[in-house]
Amino acid sequence: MDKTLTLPATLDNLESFMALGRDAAVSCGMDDGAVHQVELALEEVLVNVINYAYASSPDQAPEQDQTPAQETDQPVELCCTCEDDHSLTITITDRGKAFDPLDKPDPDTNLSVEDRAIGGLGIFLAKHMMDKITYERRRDKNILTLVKNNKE
Amino acid sequence: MDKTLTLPATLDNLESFMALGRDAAVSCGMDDGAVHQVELALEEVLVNVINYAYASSPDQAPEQDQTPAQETDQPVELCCTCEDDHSLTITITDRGKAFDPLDKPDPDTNLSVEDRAIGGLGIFLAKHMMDKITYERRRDKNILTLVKNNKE
Amino acid sequence: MSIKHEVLNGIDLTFLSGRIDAQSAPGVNEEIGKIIDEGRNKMLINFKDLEYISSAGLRVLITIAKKLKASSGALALCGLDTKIYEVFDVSGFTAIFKIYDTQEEALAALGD
Amino acid sequence: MSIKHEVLNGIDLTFLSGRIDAQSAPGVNEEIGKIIDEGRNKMLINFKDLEYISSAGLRVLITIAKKLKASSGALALCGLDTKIYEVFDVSGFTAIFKIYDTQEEALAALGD
Ligand SMILES: Nc1ncnc2c1ncn2[C@@H]1O[C@H](COP(=O)(O)OP(=O)(O)O)[C@@H](O)[C@H]1O
Ligand SMILES: Nc1ncnc2c1ncn2[C@@H]1O[C@H](COP(=O)(O)OP(=O)(O)O)[C@@H](O)[C@H]1O
Repeated sequence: MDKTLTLPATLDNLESFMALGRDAAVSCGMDDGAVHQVELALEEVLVNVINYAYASSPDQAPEQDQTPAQETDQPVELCCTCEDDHSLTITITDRGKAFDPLDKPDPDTNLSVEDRAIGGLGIFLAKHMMDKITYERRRDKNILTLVKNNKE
Repeated sequence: MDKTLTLPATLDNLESFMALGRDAAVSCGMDDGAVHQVELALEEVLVNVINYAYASSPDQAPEQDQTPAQETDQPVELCCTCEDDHSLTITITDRGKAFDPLDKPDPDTNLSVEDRAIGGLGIFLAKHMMDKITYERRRDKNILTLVKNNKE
Repeated sequence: MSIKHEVLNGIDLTFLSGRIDAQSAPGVNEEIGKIIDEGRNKMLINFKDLEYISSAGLRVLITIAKKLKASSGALALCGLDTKIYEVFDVSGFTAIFKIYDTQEEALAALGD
Repeated sequence: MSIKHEVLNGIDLTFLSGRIDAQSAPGVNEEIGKIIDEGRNKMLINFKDLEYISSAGLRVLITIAKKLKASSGALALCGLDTKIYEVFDVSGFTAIFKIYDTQEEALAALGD
Protein backbone atom coordinates (compact mmCIF):
# COMPACT_ATOMS: atom_id res chain seq x y z
CA MET A 1 0.00 0.00 0.00
CA ASP A 2 0.97 3.65 -0.34
CA LYS A 3 2.99 5.35 2.34
CA THR A 4 2.59 9.09 2.22
CA LEU A 5 3.86 12.07 4.15
CA THR A 6 2.99 15.73 3.66
CA LEU A 7 4.90 18.43 5.51
CA PRO A 8 6.00 22.02 4.91
CA ALA A 9 8.88 22.24 2.44
CA THR A 10 11.64 23.03 4.93
CA LEU A 11 15.09 21.59 5.53
CA ASP A 12 13.98 20.67 9.06
CA ASN A 13 11.57 18.18 7.59
CA LEU A 14 14.08 16.56 5.23
CA GLU A 15 14.97 13.79 7.68
CA SER A 16 11.32 12.78 8.17
CA PHE A 17 10.86 12.40 4.44
CA MET A 18 14.14 10.53 4.11
CA ALA A 19 13.13 8.12 6.86
CA LEU A 20 9.91 7.30 5.05
CA GLY A 21 11.67 6.80 1.71
CA ARG A 22 14.36 4.60 3.24
CA ASP A 23 11.75 2.54 5.06
CA ALA A 24 9.73 2.13 1.86
CA ALA A 25 12.80 0.99 -0.10
CA VAL A 26 13.82 -1.49 2.59
CA SER A 27 10.34 -2.93 2.99
CA CYS A 28 10.06 -3.22 -0.80
CA GLY A 29 12.99 -5.65 -0.64
CA MET A 30 15.73 -3.42 -2.07
CA ASP A 31 19.33 -4.36 -1.26
CA ASP A 32 21.71 -1.92 0.46
CA GLY A 33 23.04 -0.47 -2.75
CA ALA A 34 19.60 0.20 -4.19
CA VAL A 35 18.34 1.72 -0.92
CA HIS A 36 21.30 4.08 -1.05
CA GLN A 37 20.51 5.07 -4.63
CA VAL A 38 16.88 5.73 -3.76
CA GLU A 39 17.93 7.82 -0.75
CA LEU A 40 20.25 9.92 -2.82
CA ALA A 41 17.74 10.57 -5.62
CA LEU A 42 15.03 11.36 -3.09
CA GLU A 43 17.20 13.85 -1.20
CA GLU A 44 18.18 15.63 -4.40
CA VAL A 45 14.59 16.04 -5.51
CA LEU A 46 13.31 17.07 -2.08
CA VAL A 47 16.08 19.58 -1.52
CA ASN A 48 15.28 21.23 -4.84
CA VAL A 49 11.65 21.63 -3.80
CA ILE A 50 12.79 23.01 -0.44
CA ASN A 51 15.31 25.39 -2.00
CA TYR A 52 13.62 26.55 -5.16
CA ALA A 53 9.96 25.58 -5.62
CA TYR A 54 8.56 28.27 -3.36
CA ALA A 55 11.33 30.86 -3.69
CA SER A 56 9.89 34.21 -4.74
CA SER A 57 12.19 34.72 -7.72
CA PRO A 58 13.95 32.11 -9.85
CA ASP A 59 17.17 30.83 -8.31
CA GLN A 60 16.50 32.69 -5.11
CA ALA A 61 16.97 30.54 -2.06
CA PRO A 62 14.07 30.58 0.41
CA GLU A 63 16.21 32.04 3.22
CA GLN A 64 15.46 35.40 1.67
CA ASP A 65 11.72 34.90 2.03
CA GLN A 66 9.90 36.54 4.88
CA THR A 67 7.63 33.79 6.06
CA PRO A 68 8.85 30.30 6.93
CA ALA A 69 7.09 27.52 5.01
CA GLN A 70 5.35 26.22 8.16
CA GLU A 71 3.18 29.24 8.35
CA THR A 72 2.36 29.62 4.72
CA ASP A 73 0.98 26.92 2.50
CA GLN A 74 4.13 25.40 1.05
CA PRO A 75 3.66 21.68 1.27
CA VAL A 76 5.60 18.87 -0.26
CA GLU A 77 4.05 15.42 -0.45
CA LEU A 78 6.00 12.20 -0.65
CA CYS A 79 4.22 9.04 -1.70
CA CYS A 80 5.95 5.65 -1.91
CA THR A 81 4.37 2.59 -3.47
CA CYS A 82 5.93 -0.83 -3.75
CA GLU A 83 4.62 -2.63 -6.83
CA ASP A 84 4.48 -6.36 -6.07
CA ASP A 85 8.04 -6.23 -4.75
CA HIS A 86 9.43 -5.66 -8.24
CA SER A 87 9.68 -1.89 -8.20
CA LEU A 88 9.33 1.13 -5.98
CA THR A 89 7.47 4.20 -7.25
CA ILE A 90 8.05 7.48 -5.45
CA THR A 91 6.12 10.63 -6.25
CA ILE A 92 7.09 14.05 -4.94
CA THR A 93 4.40 16.69 -5.33
CA ASP A 94 4.64 20.39 -4.62
CA ARG A 95 2.54 23.46 -5.39
CA GLY A 96 5.45 25.70 -6.27
CA LYS A 97 6.31 27.36 -9.55
CA ALA A 98 6.21 25.10 -12.60
CA PHE A 99 9.61 23.49 -13.11
CA ASP A 100 10.54 20.45 -15.16
CA PRO A 101 13.92 19.21 -13.91
CA LEU A 102 14.20 16.87 -16.90
CA ASP A 103 14.54 19.93 -19.13
CA LYS A 104 17.84 20.89 -17.52
CA PRO A 105 20.85 19.87 -19.61
CA ASP A 106 23.29 17.56 -17.84
CA PRO A 107 26.39 19.24 -16.41
CA ASP A 108 29.70 18.68 -18.18
CA THR A 109 31.46 16.26 -15.84
CA ASN A 110 34.74 16.45 -17.76
CA LEU A 111 35.70 19.99 -16.80
CA SER A 112 38.68 20.79 -14.62
CA VAL A 113 38.32 21.95 -11.01
CA GLU A 114 38.68 25.57 -12.04
CA ASP A 115 35.99 25.36 -14.69
CA ARG A 116 33.43 23.25 -12.85
CA ALA A 117 30.40 24.96 -11.41
CA ILE A 118 29.75 24.70 -7.69
CA GLY A 119 26.49 22.75 -7.70
CA GLY A 120 24.30 21.65 -10.54
CA LEU A 121 24.73 17.94 -9.81
CA GLY A 122 21.48 17.20 -7.98
CA ILE A 123 19.11 16.41 -10.83
CA PHE A 124 21.89 14.66 -12.72
CA LEU A 125 22.60 12.33 -9.80
CA ALA A 126 18.90 11.64 -9.26
CA LYS A 127 18.52 10.64 -12.91
CA HIS A 128 21.50 8.33 -12.67
CA MET A 129 20.32 6.62 -9.50
CA MET A 130 16.78 5.83 -10.63
CA ASP A 131 15.50 3.66 -13.47
CA LYS A 132 12.90 6.17 -14.60
CA ILE A 133 11.94 9.75 -13.77
CA THR A 134 8.89 11.51 -15.18
CA TYR A 135 7.64 15.03 -14.65
CA GLU A 136 4.08 16.22 -14.86
CA ARG A 137 2.47 19.61 -14.23
CA ARG A 138 -1.12 19.02 -13.15
CA ARG A 139 -3.11 22.15 -12.28
CA ASP A 140 -0.93 24.01 -9.77
CA LYS A 141 1.16 20.97 -8.93
CA ASN A 142 4.58 19.70 -9.94
CA ILE A 143 4.55 15.92 -9.80
CA LEU A 144 7.85 14.14 -10.14
CA THR A 145 7.73 10.35 -10.29
CA LEU A 146 10.83 8.27 -9.57
CA VAL A 147 10.89 4.57 -10.28
CA LYS A 148 13.47 2.09 -9.04
CA ASN A 149 13.32 -1.53 -10.17
CA ASN A 150 14.29 -4.33 -7.87
CA LYS A 151 17.20 -6.35 -9.18
CA GLU A 152 16.18 -9.98 -9.74
CA MET B 1 -0.73 24.01 6.87
CA ASP B 2 -1.69 20.35 7.19
CA LYS B 3 0.87 17.76 8.12
CA THR B 4 -0.21 14.30 7.08
CA LEU B 5 1.18 10.79 7.26
CA THR B 6 -0.33 7.60 5.88
CA LEU B 7 1.18 4.24 6.73
CA PRO B 8 -0.01 0.67 7.28
CA ALA B 9 -1.80 0.24 10.61
CA THR B 10 0.95 -1.62 12.46
CA LEU B 11 2.57 -1.16 15.84
CA ASP B 12 5.91 -0.69 14.07
CA ASN B 13 4.60 2.52 12.59
CA LEU B 14 3.26 3.92 15.87
CA GLU B 15 6.43 5.90 16.60
CA SER B 16 6.39 7.61 13.18
CA PHE B 17 2.84 8.80 13.75
CA MET B 18 3.65 9.88 17.31
CA ALA B 19 6.63 11.90 16.09
CA LEU B 20 4.43 13.77 13.63
CA GLY B 21 1.75 14.46 16.25
CA ARG B 22 4.29 15.64 18.80
CA ASP B 23 5.94 17.89 16.26
CA ALA B 24 2.58 19.35 15.22
CA ALA B 25 1.62 20.09 18.84
CA VAL B 26 4.98 21.72 19.58
CA SER B 27 4.98 23.83 16.44
CA CYS B 28 1.40 24.87 17.18
CA GLY B 29 2.73 26.48 20.37
CA MET B 30 1.42 23.99 22.94
CA ASP B 31 3.16 23.89 26.31
CA ASP B 32 4.72 20.68 27.69
CA GLY B 33 1.60 19.59 29.50
CA ALA B 34 -0.64 20.03 26.48
CA VAL B 35 1.84 18.27 24.18
CA HIS B 36 1.77 15.35 26.59
CA GLN B 37 -2.02 15.25 26.57
CA VAL B 38 -2.09 15.31 22.78
CA GLU B 39 0.47 12.51 22.64
CA LEU B 40 -1.53 10.36 24.99
CA ALA B 41 -4.84 10.83 23.19
CA LEU B 42 -3.19 10.24 19.83
CA GLU B 43 -1.54 7.02 20.97
CA GLU B 44 -4.80 5.67 22.37
CA VAL B 45 -6.68 6.33 19.16
CA LEU B 46 -3.95 5.00 16.89
CA VAL B 47 -3.43 1.86 18.93
CA ASN B 48 -7.13 1.09 18.71
CA VAL B 49 -6.99 1.36 14.93
CA ILE B 50 -3.90 -0.84 14.91
CA ASN B 51 -5.43 -3.41 17.26
CA TYR B 52 -9.06 -3.54 16.25
CA ALA B 53 -10.01 -1.67 13.06
CA TYR B 54 -8.80 -4.34 10.68
CA ALA B 55 -9.16 -7.40 12.93
CA SER B 56 -11.22 -10.08 11.24
CA SER B 57 -13.73 -10.52 14.06
CA PRO B 58 -14.79 -8.03 16.76
CA ASP B 59 -12.36 -7.86 19.68
CA GLN B 60 -9.91 -10.08 17.89
CA ALA B 61 -6.41 -8.73 17.99
CA PRO B 62 -4.65 -8.55 14.61
CA GLU B 63 -1.92 -10.98 15.69
CA GLN B 64 -4.32 -13.72 14.71
CA ASP B 65 -4.60 -12.42 11.17
CA GLN B 66 -2.66 -14.11 8.43
CA THR B 67 -1.32 -11.18 6.44
CA PRO B 68 0.57 -8.26 7.99
CA ALA B 69 -0.97 -4.87 7.29
CA GLN B 70 2.00 -3.81 5.12
CA GLU B 71 1.02 -6.24 2.44
CA THR B 72 -2.71 -5.73 2.50
CA ASP B 73 -4.47 -2.43 2.22
CA GLN B 74 -4.84 -1.41 5.86
CA PRO B 75 -3.85 2.22 6.03
CA VAL B 76 -4.24 4.74 8.79
CA GLU B 77 -3.93 8.41 8.00
CA LEU B 78 -2.96 11.07 10.49
CA CYS B 79 -3.59 14.70 9.64
CA CYS B 80 -2.61 17.57 11.95
CA THR B 81 -3.70 21.15 11.41
CA CYS B 82 -2.83 24.11 13.59
CA GLU B 83 -5.59 26.71 13.44
CA ASP B 84 -4.02 30.15 13.80
CA ASP B 85 -2.07 28.94 16.82
CA HIS B 86 -5.21 28.72 18.93
CA SER B 87 -6.03 25.06 18.47
CA LEU B 88 -4.70 21.85 17.02
CA THR B 89 -7.01 19.60 15.01
CA ILE B 90 -5.98 16.00 14.50
CA THR B 91 -7.87 13.59 12.30
CA ILE B 92 -7.24 9.86 12.27
CA THR B 93 -8.80 8.04 9.33
CA ASP B 94 -8.96 4.31 8.69
CA ARG B 95 -10.84 2.01 6.34
CA GLY B 96 -11.60 -0.67 8.91
CA LYS B 97 -14.93 -1.80 10.27
CA ALA B 98 -17.32 0.94 11.36
CA PHE B 99 -16.70 1.78 15.01
CA ASP B 100 -17.75 4.83 16.99
CA PRO B 101 -15.55 5.01 20.09
CA LEU B 102 -17.78 7.72 21.56
CA ASP B 103 -20.56 5.14 21.88
CA LYS B 104 -18.56 3.15 24.42
CA PRO B 105 -19.67 3.82 28.00
CA ASP B 106 -16.93 5.13 30.29
CA PRO B 107 -15.32 2.56 32.57
CA ASP B 108 -16.18 2.64 36.29
CA THR B 109 -13.03 4.12 37.80
CA ASN B 110 -14.20 3.52 41.37
CA LEU B 111 -13.93 -0.26 41.37
CA SER B 112 -11.42 -2.12 43.52
CA VAL B 113 -8.35 -3.80 42.02
CA GLU B 114 -10.11 -7.16 41.98
CA ASP B 115 -13.14 -5.86 40.13
CA ARG B 116 -11.46 -3.58 37.61
CA ALA B 117 -11.11 -4.79 34.07
CA ILE B 118 -7.66 -5.06 32.56
CA GLY B 119 -7.87 -2.45 29.81
CA GLY B 120 -10.78 -0.37 28.66
CA LEU B 121 -9.11 2.96 29.56
CA GLY B 122 -7.88 4.06 26.13
CA ILE B 123 -10.89 5.90 24.75
CA PHE B 124 -11.69 7.30 28.19
CA LEU B 125 -8.21 8.80 28.54
CA ALA B 126 -8.30 10.22 25.01
CA LYS B 127 -11.61 11.95 25.77
CA HIS B 128 -10.22 13.41 28.98
CA MET B 129 -7.06 14.73 27.35
CA MET B 130 -8.69 16.50 24.42
CA ASP B 131 -11.14 19.40 24.33
CA LYS B 132 -13.34 17.81 21.68
CA ILE B 133 -13.61 14.48 19.90
CA THR B 134 -15.99 13.76 17.05
CA TYR B 135 -16.59 10.60 15.07
CA GLU B 136 -17.80 10.32 11.53
CA ARG B 137 -18.33 7.36 9.22
CA ARG B 138 -17.90 8.54 5.64
CA ARG B 139 -18.24 5.85 2.95
CA ASP B 140 -15.85 3.10 4.05
CA LYS B 141 -13.89 5.36 6.38
CA ASN B 142 -13.82 5.97 10.11
CA ILE B 143 -12.82 9.57 10.74
CA LEU B 144 -12.03 10.56 14.29
CA THR B 145 -11.31 14.24 14.90
CA LEU B 146 -9.49 15.35 18.04
CA VAL B 147 -9.28 19.02 18.97
CA LYS B 148 -6.99 20.54 21.55
CA ASN B 149 -7.22 24.24 22.35
CA ASN B 150 -4.19 26.27 23.20
CA LYS B 151 -4.35 27.76 26.68
CA GLU B 152 -4.25 31.55 26.52
CA MET C 1 12.17 2.25 27.71
CA SER C 2 14.45 0.52 30.19
CA ILE C 3 13.87 -1.44 33.39
CA LYS C 4 16.29 -1.80 36.30
CA HIS C 5 15.63 -4.22 39.10
CA GLU C 6 17.24 -4.65 42.51
CA VAL C 7 16.34 -6.14 45.87
CA LEU C 8 16.55 -3.87 48.91
CA ASN C 9 15.78 -5.19 52.41
CA GLY C 10 13.68 -7.97 50.87
CA ILE C 11 11.73 -5.53 48.74
CA ASP C 12 11.87 -5.79 44.94
CA LEU C 13 12.63 -2.35 43.63
CA THR C 14 11.98 -1.72 39.95
CA PHE C 15 12.99 1.47 38.16
CA LEU C 16 11.12 2.28 34.97
CA SER C 17 12.60 4.86 32.68
CA GLY C 18 11.65 6.38 29.35
CA ARG C 19 8.28 5.68 27.80
CA ILE C 20 5.77 2.90 28.41
CA ASP C 21 3.61 2.87 25.33
CA ALA C 22 1.84 0.16 23.36
CA GLN C 23 5.15 -0.92 21.91
CA SER C 24 7.18 -1.17 25.09
CA ALA C 25 4.46 -2.28 27.52
CA PRO C 26 4.57 -6.02 26.70
CA GLY C 27 8.27 -6.11 27.60
CA VAL C 28 7.62 -4.41 30.95
CA ASN C 29 4.81 -6.85 31.67
CA GLU C 30 7.09 -9.78 31.01
CA GLU C 31 9.99 -8.46 33.11
CA ILE C 32 7.90 -7.67 36.16
CA GLY C 33 5.75 -10.77 35.64
CA LYS C 34 8.91 -12.89 35.96
CA ILE C 35 9.72 -11.38 39.34
CA ILE C 36 6.23 -12.10 40.65
CA ASP C 37 6.27 -15.61 39.22
CA GLU C 38 9.38 -16.28 41.28
CA GLY C 39 7.18 -15.85 44.32
CA ARG C 40 8.42 -12.37 45.26
CA ASN C 41 5.61 -10.29 46.63
CA LYS C 42 6.80 -7.02 48.10
CA MET C 43 7.32 -4.64 45.27
CA LEU C 44 8.13 -0.98 44.80
CA ILE C 45 8.08 0.59 41.35
CA ASN C 46 9.98 3.85 41.06
CA PHE C 47 8.62 6.13 38.32
CA LYS C 48 11.07 8.99 38.75
CA ASP C 49 12.70 8.47 35.34
CA LEU C 50 9.48 7.60 33.55
CA GLU C 51 8.44 10.25 31.05
CA TYR C 52 5.28 8.81 29.62
CA ILE C 53 2.71 6.12 30.23
CA SER C 54 -0.32 5.30 28.11
CA SER C 55 -3.21 2.92 28.77
CA ALA C 56 -0.99 0.05 27.58
CA GLY C 57 1.18 0.76 30.63
CA LEU C 58 -1.80 1.09 32.96
CA ARG C 59 -2.87 -2.32 31.72
CA VAL C 60 0.47 -3.74 32.87
CA LEU C 61 0.14 -2.09 36.28
CA ILE C 62 -3.36 -3.37 36.93
CA THR C 63 -2.22 -6.86 35.91
CA ILE C 64 0.63 -6.68 38.41
CA ALA C 65 -1.66 -5.34 41.11
CA LYS C 66 -4.13 -8.16 40.58
CA LYS C 67 -1.38 -10.78 40.74
CA LEU C 68 0.08 -9.34 43.93
CA LYS C 69 -3.36 -9.06 45.48
CA ALA C 70 -3.98 -12.73 44.67
CA SER C 71 -0.71 -13.71 46.35
CA SER C 72 -1.37 -11.40 49.32
CA GLY C 73 1.59 -9.30 48.25
CA ALA C 74 2.17 -5.59 48.58
CA LEU C 75 2.82 -3.01 45.87
CA ALA C 76 3.82 0.63 46.16
CA LEU C 77 4.68 3.26 43.59
CA CYS C 78 6.78 6.39 43.94
CA GLY C 79 8.24 9.29 41.97
CA LEU C 80 5.30 10.05 39.65
CA ASP C 81 5.63 13.43 37.99
CA THR C 82 2.57 15.65 37.53
CA LYS C 83 1.85 14.49 33.96
CA ILE C 84 1.85 10.86 34.95
CA TYR C 85 -0.05 11.57 38.15
CA GLU C 86 -2.79 13.15 36.03
CA VAL C 87 -3.10 9.94 34.00
CA PHE C 88 -3.36 7.92 37.22
CA ASP C 89 -5.86 10.33 38.69
CA VAL C 90 -8.21 10.31 35.70
CA SER C 91 -8.09 6.52 35.58
CA GLY C 92 -8.92 6.09 39.27
CA PHE C 93 -5.51 4.55 39.83
CA THR C 94 -4.65 6.94 42.66
CA ALA C 95 -7.30 5.10 44.72
CA ILE C 96 -6.11 1.64 43.73
CA PHE C 97 -2.38 2.07 44.17
CA LYS C 98 -0.34 3.12 47.18
CA ILE C 99 1.55 6.11 45.83
CA TYR C 100 4.38 7.88 47.66
CA ASP C 101 6.41 10.94 46.78
CA THR C 102 9.83 9.50 47.55
CA GLN C 103 11.43 6.09 47.49
CA GLU C 104 12.26 6.37 51.20
CA GLU C 105 8.65 6.86 52.21
CA ALA C 106 7.54 3.99 50.00
CA LEU C 107 10.22 1.64 51.35
CA ALA C 108 9.33 2.55 54.91
CA ALA C 109 5.66 1.87 54.26
CA LEU C 110 6.38 -1.49 52.59
CA GLY C 111 8.81 -2.44 55.34
CA ASP C 112 6.19 -2.25 58.06
CA MET D 1 27.58 13.93 10.99
CA SER D 2 30.82 14.57 12.84
CA ILE D 3 34.20 15.97 11.86
CA LYS D 4 37.53 15.22 13.46
CA HIS D 5 40.61 17.19 12.58
CA GLU D 6 44.31 16.60 13.33
CA VAL D 7 47.65 17.61 11.89
CA LEU D 8 50.07 14.84 10.87
CA ASN D 9 53.53 15.67 9.49
CA GLY D 10 52.28 19.09 8.44
CA ILE D 11 49.26 17.63 6.67
CA ASP D 12 45.75 18.55 7.83
CA LEU D 13 43.88 15.31 8.24
CA THR D 14 40.10 15.53 8.46
CA PHE D 15 37.86 12.57 9.24
CA LEU D 16 34.26 12.81 8.13
CA SER D 17 31.80 10.41 9.64
CA GLY D 18 28.07 9.80 9.30
CA ARG D 19 26.05 11.54 6.61
CA ILE D 20 26.77 14.67 4.61
CA ASP D 21 23.39 15.77 3.35
CA ALA D 22 21.78 19.14 2.67
CA GLN D 23 21.34 19.65 6.40
CA SER D 24 24.85 18.84 7.57
CA ALA D 25 26.84 20.10 4.57
CA PRO D 26 26.96 23.80 5.58
CA GLY D 27 28.61 22.81 8.88
CA VAL D 28 31.25 20.76 7.10
CA ASN D 29 31.91 23.61 4.71
CA GLU D 30 32.45 25.99 7.60
CA GLU D 31 34.74 23.66 9.56
CA ILE D 32 37.00 22.84 6.66
CA GLY D 33 36.79 26.41 5.34
CA LYS D 34 38.25 27.61 8.64
CA ILE D 35 41.28 25.38 8.26
CA ILE D 36 41.96 26.65 4.75
CA ASP D 37 41.42 30.26 5.82
CA GLU D 38 44.20 29.77 8.38
CA GLY D 39 46.52 29.34 5.41
CA ARG D 40 46.87 25.56 5.70
CA ASN D 41 47.11 24.01 2.30
CA LYS D 42 47.98 20.34 2.42
CA MET D 43 44.84 18.46 3.22
CA LEU D 44 43.73 14.86 3.41
CA ILE D 45 40.08 13.99 3.95
CA ASN D 46 39.45 10.48 5.21
CA PHE D 47 36.03 9.13 4.18
CA LYS D 48 36.27 5.74 5.86
CA ASP D 49 33.50 6.45 8.37
CA LEU D 50 31.33 8.38 5.94
CA GLU D 51 28.12 6.55 5.09
CA TYR D 52 26.43 8.94 2.73
CA ILE D 53 27.10 12.00 0.65
CA SER D 54 24.65 13.88 -1.56
CA SER D 55 25.22 16.73 -4.01
CA ALA D 56 25.22 19.15 -1.07
CA GLY D 57 28.40 17.40 0.10
CA LEU D 58 29.92 17.37 -3.38
CA ARG D 59 29.31 21.11 -3.46
CA VAL D 60 31.44 21.47 -0.31
CA LEU D 61 34.22 19.35 -1.80
CA ILE D 62 34.40 21.29 -5.03
CA THR D 63 34.48 24.53 -3.04
CA ILE D 64 37.42 23.22 -1.00
CA ALA D 65 39.19 21.99 -4.13
CA LYS D 66 38.82 25.37 -5.81
CA LYS D 67 40.17 27.19 -2.74
CA LEU D 68 43.16 24.88 -2.43
CA LYS D 69 43.84 25.15 -6.14
CA ALA D 70 43.80 28.94 -5.85
CA SER D 71 46.32 28.82 -2.98
CA SER D 72 48.47 26.22 -4.79
CA GLY D 73 47.57 23.73 -2.11
CA ALA D 74 47.13 19.98 -2.33
CA LEU D 75 44.11 17.86 -1.51
CA ALA D 76 43.74 14.10 -1.33
CA LEU D 77 40.86 11.83 -0.34
CA CYS D 78 40.91 8.29 0.97
CA GLY D 79 38.69 5.53 2.29
CA LEU D 80 35.69 5.94 -0.04
CA ASP D 81 33.39 2.92 0.06
CA THR D 82 31.79 1.60 -3.14
CA LYS D 83 28.52 3.53 -2.71
CA ILE D 84 30.31 6.84 -2.26
CA TYR D 85 32.78 6.02 -5.01
CA GLU D 86 29.82 5.53 -7.35
CA VAL D 87 28.58 9.05 -6.55
CA PHE D 88 32.05 10.46 -7.24
CA ASP D 89 32.37 8.47 -10.43
CA VAL D 90 29.04 9.60 -11.89
CA SER D 91 29.84 13.21 -11.04
CA GLY D 92 33.26 13.15 -12.69
CA PHE D 93 34.89 13.71 -9.30
CA THR D 94 37.17 10.71 -9.66
CA ALA D 95 38.99 12.70 -12.35
CA ILE D 96 39.10 15.93 -10.32
CA PHE D 97 40.22 14.54 -6.96
CA LYS D 98 43.25 12.52 -5.99
CA ILE D 99 41.67 9.46 -4.43
CA TYR D 100 43.60 6.78 -2.54
CA ASP D 101 42.48 3.53 -0.96
CA THR D 102 44.25 3.96 2.35
CA GLN D 103 45.34 6.84 4.52
CA GLU D 104 48.95 5.70 4.30
CA GLU D 105 49.04 5.91 0.53
CA ALA D 106 47.38 9.30 0.59
CA LEU D 107 49.77 10.68 3.22
CA ALA D 108 52.75 9.36 1.29
CA ALA D 109 51.51 11.02 -1.90
CA LEU D 110 50.86 14.35 -0.16
CA GLY D 111 54.23 14.17 1.60
CA ASP D 112 56.20 14.13 -1.64
N1 LIG E 1 11.82 22.85 -7.97
C1 LIG E 1 12.55 23.79 -8.64
N2 LIG E 1 12.00 24.97 -8.98
C2 LIG E 1 12.73 25.90 -9.65
N3 LIG E 1 14.01 25.73 -10.01
C3 LIG E 1 14.62 24.58 -9.72
C4 LIG E 1 13.93 23.55 -9.01
N4 LIG E 1 14.78 22.51 -8.87
C5 LIG E 1 15.93 22.87 -9.44
N5 LIG E 1 15.87 24.11 -9.95
C6 LIG E 1 16.93 24.81 -10.69
O1 LIG E 1 17.74 23.85 -11.33
C7 LIG E 1 19.11 24.01 -10.96
C8 LIG E 1 19.84 22.69 -10.94
O2 LIG E 1 19.42 21.92 -9.86
P1 LIG E 1 20.31 20.73 -9.31
O3 LIG E 1 20.72 19.87 -10.46
O4 LIG E 1 19.57 20.02 -8.24
O5 LIG E 1 21.62 21.40 -8.72
P2 LIG E 1 21.79 22.53 -7.59
O6 LIG E 1 20.55 22.57 -6.77
O7 LIG E 1 23.00 22.09 -6.85
O8 LIG E 1 22.04 23.81 -8.36
C9 LIG E 1 19.06 24.74 -9.64
O9 LIG E 1 20.22 25.48 -9.42
C10 LIG E 1 17.83 25.63 -9.79
O10 LIG E 1 18.16 26.82 -10.47
N1 LIG F 1 -11.21 0.92 15.93
C1 LIG F 1 -11.92 0.00 16.63
N2 LIG F 1 -12.64 -0.95 15.98
C2 LIG F 1 -13.32 -1.88 16.66
N3 LIG F 1 -13.38 -1.94 18.00
C3 LIG F 1 -12.69 -1.04 18.71
C4 LIG F 1 -11.94 -0.02 18.07
N4 LIG F 1 -11.36 0.75 19.02
C5 LIG F 1 -11.75 0.23 20.21
N5 LIG F 1 -12.54 -0.84 20.03
C6 LIG F 1 -13.19 -1.64 21.11
O1 LIG F 1 -13.38 -0.77 22.21
C7 LIG F 1 -12.80 -1.33 23.39
C8 LIG F 1 -12.32 -0.25 24.32
O2 LIG F 1 -11.19 0.41 23.78
P1 LIG F 1 -10.22 1.22 24.72
O3 LIG F 1 -11.01 2.14 25.55
O4 LIG F 1 -9.18 1.86 23.87
O5 LIG F 1 -9.55 0.16 25.69
P2 LIG F 1 -8.70 -1.18 25.36
O6 LIG F 1 -8.20 -1.08 23.97
O7 LIG F 1 -7.64 -1.17 26.39
O8 LIG F 1 -9.67 -2.30 25.55
C9 LIG F 1 -11.72 -2.25 22.88
O9 LIG F 1 -11.44 -3.28 23.79
C10 LIG F 1 -12.33 -2.78 21.59
O10 LIG F 1 -13.18 -3.86 21.84
